[in-house]
Amino acid sequence: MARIISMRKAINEAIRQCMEEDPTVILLGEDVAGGEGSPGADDAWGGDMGITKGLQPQFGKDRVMDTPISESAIMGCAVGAAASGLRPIAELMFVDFMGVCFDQIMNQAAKFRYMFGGKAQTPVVIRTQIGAGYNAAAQHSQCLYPMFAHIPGIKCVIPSSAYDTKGLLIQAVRDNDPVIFFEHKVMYDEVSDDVPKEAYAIPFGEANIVRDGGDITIVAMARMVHKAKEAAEVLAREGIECQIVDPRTISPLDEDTIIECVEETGRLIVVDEAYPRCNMGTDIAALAAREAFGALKAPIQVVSPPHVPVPFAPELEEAFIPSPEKIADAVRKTVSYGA
Amino acid sequence: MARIISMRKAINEAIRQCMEEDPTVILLGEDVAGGEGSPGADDAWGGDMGITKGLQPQFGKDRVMDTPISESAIMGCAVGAAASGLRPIAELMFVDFMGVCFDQIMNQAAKFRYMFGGKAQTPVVIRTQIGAGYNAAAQHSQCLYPMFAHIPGIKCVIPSSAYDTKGLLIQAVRDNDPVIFFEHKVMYDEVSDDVPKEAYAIPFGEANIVRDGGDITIVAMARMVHKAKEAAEVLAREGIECQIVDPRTISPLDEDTIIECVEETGRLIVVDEAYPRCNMGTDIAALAAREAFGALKAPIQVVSPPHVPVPFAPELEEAFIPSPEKIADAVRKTVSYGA
Amino acid sequence: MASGAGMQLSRDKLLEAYRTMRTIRDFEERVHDEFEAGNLPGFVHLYAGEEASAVGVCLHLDDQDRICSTHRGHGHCIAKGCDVEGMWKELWGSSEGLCAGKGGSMHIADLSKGMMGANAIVGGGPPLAVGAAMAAKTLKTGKVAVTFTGDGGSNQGTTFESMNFASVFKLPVLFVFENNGYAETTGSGWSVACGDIVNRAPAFGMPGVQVDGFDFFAVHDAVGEAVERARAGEGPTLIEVKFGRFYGHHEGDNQSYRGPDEVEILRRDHDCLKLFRNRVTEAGLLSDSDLDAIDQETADLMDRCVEAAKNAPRPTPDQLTTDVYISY
Amino acid sequence: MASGAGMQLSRDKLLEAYRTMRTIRDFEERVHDEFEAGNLPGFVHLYAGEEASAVGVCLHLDDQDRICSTHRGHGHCIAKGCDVEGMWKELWGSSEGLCAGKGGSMHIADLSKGMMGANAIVGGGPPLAVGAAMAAKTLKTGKVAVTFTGDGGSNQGTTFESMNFASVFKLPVLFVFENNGYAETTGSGWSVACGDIVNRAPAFGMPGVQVDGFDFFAVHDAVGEAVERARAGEGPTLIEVKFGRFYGHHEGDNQSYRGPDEVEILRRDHDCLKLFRNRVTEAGLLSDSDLDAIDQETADLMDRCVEAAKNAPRPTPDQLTTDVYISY
Ligand SMILES: Cc1ncc(C[n+]2csc(CCOP(=O)(O)OP(=O)(O)O)c2C)c(N)n1
Ligand SMILES: Cc1ncc(C[n+]2csc(CCOP(=O)(O)OP(=O)(O)O)c2C)c(N)n1
Ligand SMILES: [Mg+2]
Ligand SMILES: [Mg+2]
Repeated sequence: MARIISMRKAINEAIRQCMEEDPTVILLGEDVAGGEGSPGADDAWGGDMGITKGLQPQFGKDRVMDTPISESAIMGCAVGAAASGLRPIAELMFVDFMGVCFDQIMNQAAKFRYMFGGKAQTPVVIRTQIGAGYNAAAQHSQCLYPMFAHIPGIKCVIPSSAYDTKGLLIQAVRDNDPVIFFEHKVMYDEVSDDVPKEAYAIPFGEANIVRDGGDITIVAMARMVHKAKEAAEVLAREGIECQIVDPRTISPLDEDTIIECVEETGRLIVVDEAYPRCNMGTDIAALAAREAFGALKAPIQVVSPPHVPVPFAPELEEAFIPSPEKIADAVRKTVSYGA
Repeated sequence: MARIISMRKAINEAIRQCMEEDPTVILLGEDVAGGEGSPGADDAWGGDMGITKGLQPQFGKDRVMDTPISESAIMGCAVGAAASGLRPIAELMFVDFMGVCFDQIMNQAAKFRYMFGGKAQTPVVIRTQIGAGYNAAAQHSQCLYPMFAHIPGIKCVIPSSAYDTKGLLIQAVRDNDPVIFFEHKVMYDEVSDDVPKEAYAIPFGEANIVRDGGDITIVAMARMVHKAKEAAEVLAREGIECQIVDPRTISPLDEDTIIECVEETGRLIVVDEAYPRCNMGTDIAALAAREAFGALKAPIQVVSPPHVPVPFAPELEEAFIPSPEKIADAVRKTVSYGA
Repeated sequence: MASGAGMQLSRDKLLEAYRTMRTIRDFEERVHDEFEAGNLPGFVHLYAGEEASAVGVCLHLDDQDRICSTHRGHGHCIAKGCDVEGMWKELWGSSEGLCAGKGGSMHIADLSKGMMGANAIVGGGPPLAVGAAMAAKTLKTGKVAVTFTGDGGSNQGTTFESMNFASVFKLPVLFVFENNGYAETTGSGWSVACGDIVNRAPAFGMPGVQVDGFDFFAVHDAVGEAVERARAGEGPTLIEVKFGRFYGHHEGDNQSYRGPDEVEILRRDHDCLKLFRNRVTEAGLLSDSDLDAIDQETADLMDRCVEAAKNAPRPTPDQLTTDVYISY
Repeated sequence: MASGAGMQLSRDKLLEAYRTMRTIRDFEERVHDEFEAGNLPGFVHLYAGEEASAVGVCLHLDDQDRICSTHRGHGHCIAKGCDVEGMWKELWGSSEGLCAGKGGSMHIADLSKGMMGANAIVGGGPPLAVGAAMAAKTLKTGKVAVTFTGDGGSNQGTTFESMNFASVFKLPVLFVFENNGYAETTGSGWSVACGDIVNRAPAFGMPGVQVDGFDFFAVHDAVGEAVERARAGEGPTLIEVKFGRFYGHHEGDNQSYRGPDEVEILRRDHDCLKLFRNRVTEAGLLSDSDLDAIDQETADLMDRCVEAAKNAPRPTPDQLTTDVYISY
């Protein structure tokens, strides 16, 4: 029987089950419970979006910790603890804040194993919110995951369904490498689907073919998977069948599946909510232009926002985010190329 | 008559001339003069690589300032001062240190103008060292410029000759937007060429065709331009003529020139010393796969290091850096495609 | 505690102080209403209750002095002289907003007024204020910079660095810590390991002073001295302003982490507007009718502004890509 | 100044302390020579002159206690028990090096010895040590973490944050600031706005102590107390160790920023090895011949190690891509 839960619930459940199964898992971040050092209730918020609510009452303050606003210390604490026997889940409230703590991720966690000749193991998970859609403007709406994918030594997960979210987050916690887990803030409540109750892990580096279709391959991530699906519905009515591929993890990236798909359909567009330069769109387009060139029947389009910060006004933000209409236009252009 | 000077000298001269022509230009960074608060000589180092030597004696301590090791404060000081009437040149000693100060670049400098509705002007220049080649290992050898190119609102300059260095740096200082100026540490002394004595500016967004050739277009940046040239010499003897394009600025990127070149030759490889995922190689490959698809006769190869941190041992570092041999191989493969 | 210099302000200055504090309060109360009514997009953080800080500071500053603000920036904006109608339009996302609708509540700014921006990055402002102070010092303008930071933001590395940096260069900058007891839900007595933020001043070689933030005069006096020192080239000062906020962290906050009756007591006994009124009327400096007139004035102003904002033009899609660069 | 507890160390411990300090000194002097001879790749920063700090600290620690080091990490490595031959091979870039030749001088580490790595990011270590201490606290191991930071690194935001964070959670961690007077060329009296780093302890709600870093016993005693407090769950301590380095910032440094005869005077009057020898022989705890024997031993060790490193296998190109991930 279907058990439909939201991405919000899937995350909470995944963390809860990981903490139940492994006493070395701890959770830390600003207001992840809420109320530390305050006169009123504990677990007041359960994270700024309420995602981790209920975990502190269950696991106690030694395992679920509010922190000062000191992202470098939070990240470093998690990374250093991971290299010392724990499996911390640290929250970077919004990915936009990486600018005050990226060193601990990029130069420490990511490089320990290599720099130390294979001797270190750093099983840390960093959960962070991405994406536009809440009129939160330039410093709370970015995606930025391409910058993380750029760095060798970390893994990057970017789920699009509640099912994937749970399985990938459990895998992230069990994984022995540092993992950055990107959660699109708008999807917490926007996305719900069928999720098993018991714990399960989805392996990294395995793309999911979300929709079948023989005319064109659309690679999309996170919220863009849903925008692509909307576009595909419209296009299907026009007789264009889109195949939609969700890589689920962008580092590692399931190159084989993407290449196979493009070889089947001969056409590719990539939809990426991140800024357009050096993003996953270009990364995947370059992959196809290298490995599936012979099969390509049309130019590869990347549908991304323009090269601008995220604006505040709702009208502008909407124009910023790739829409089903823009995706459909790109598909039509690609499918009709040369015709 | 030729006036051959090194990139090292070109930078020093550009800064000197900018400071002479504009009293609002200041220079700050760790040890940029050297000796502040120490008992011995001032201007002891002139920067950790000696690049800014002689500037403090000429312009005084009010305009050339050593700082504490506080990169966020250094960057913020420069950015805030730029928004308040100065034209600071701040040094981020190695780009690898961006992890402790990126917020001031990415979320402040880059976004002021947009967030503030066009009202801010932030003419700051951040000079920083990139690149491998000195056995400085994982935390002092990275390129990372793709992460900066990803961010809207900043400009990214990455010169390959002393001539370009001087002209682009002067442009950077005169420019009214925030500019990040990437200097490859190995090139300071490795590269010398003919540089006019007087001040001149090279506009941003204008690629340079470094070598003519009809068989294939190689887009390369910074030190890779020289590696590509070496490869081209070898290939010329085999009868393969390479055209080499140096974008000089990667944000803005001279897309038109790149597209035109690819349309001429029908073949493209991109050489990028940065990590392979979401780098300039993929950015430019994606551009061509979108805009010059019809002209392409072969898959687009990107020659980059593997997805690994920069190793210490000389043998490994050499294997990390794209070499003329690897470039030549990629060219041969591309030129013989389908044949 | 007893305020000296502030009480000697001219009648005009006293009126201005009250008018500005009242404007902020009315602005925030109205934002609360409009947000609740679903009229305002985005995240908003209200400054109500903290007005004596912004105004006690900014009354010492002119348009060339600069401030850096936080996510809780409306009060600082108004105190620094930003156009209130422009602010309303900005919150509404209009293209006529102070930032053309691109910034919103968390990025509101007006450089021509010396307001260098709200900042949605906690700890984002202090390094920038250091820069503004560096410009003032280099250009010998005699101007100062002030950065407002919360108790939570006091624990951010960028903030610490900035204090040391400013002190090393003896920059004309004030580090004003608005300690309202909470960073979101987290108590400042817990997150600031040394208890009071003022205890950090010696670590950065600068004088520190703690003031009652409900008392406009206390803030005004302490800041006056610090500004004087800064203008005289004697370097930075740390000022901790202690008080509480009347609303939640942001609109929508359940506030369950707060003590029972906490807000009621604040509003009853620690309202800077009431305290100001009592002080100046008791001292015979201003009359109740002077102040009542201002109350009416600011109430009317809000009505006008909200009306204007509701009818203000919306941004058009082409504006999405403008004003990223000056040239590109 | 007078040292109590340290002087009561067992004969074995005293011999160990001297042997370790001497090993570090010989290591560094030899690195200096080999670098000058062009045998060593990369950047190297020598610890000579500072041995009493690493050893005075690490003598309190076992393999499960953890340290985080800096770019100037050789001394910390040796004091924490890393294999000296493995270190030499690492500096030489051999695949038999402690880090398989991938790390080099600035990234040398051995987690099995509790040495969490040199760190080429100034301020990179403190957050990590906080993490190690968090692990010790959570797992209730009774172990401690120590982070070594320079005077320059004391101004890094990450360092400040870590101190506050550790204090808030009462973590078993020591913040040892090795104040050698310079950050590269920049004087610490200038860059640390409060003069002495120890003055920062109150800002982070922890005790602070300043010690003479040329005096092994002074360091050892102060650290002993701090380690005890940490193990007892009483939280972090800041320790400022004041001394000077015998060499330049890195090899190749012209050192023109230093005072005349500064290094000569250091070597003559402030050599921790000489001071240690005088103290223990005068107190009749060890004899000159005990110590001479160690001198010979460490000299021989260096010869053997350098010979081994010179002949050690080189990495092969396939190793470029190994050990990035455990699985990918
Ligand atoms: C770098 C960063 N970390 C975290 C946040 C999320 N955040 C926004 S406001 C806030 C609390 C700030 O508390 P405080 O500094 O005391 O200011 P107050 O809200 O009380 O005025 C937090 C954690 C942020 N915006 N930026
Ligand atoms: C984040 C960062 N900034 C700057 C540097 C360059 N750098 C390396 S060592 C050093 C000086 C460090 O001084 P100090 O902390 O006093 O340590 P010491 O060298 O004296 O042992 C600097 C500036 C760096 N490696 N990392
Ligand atoms: Mg607060
Ligand atoms: Mg030092």
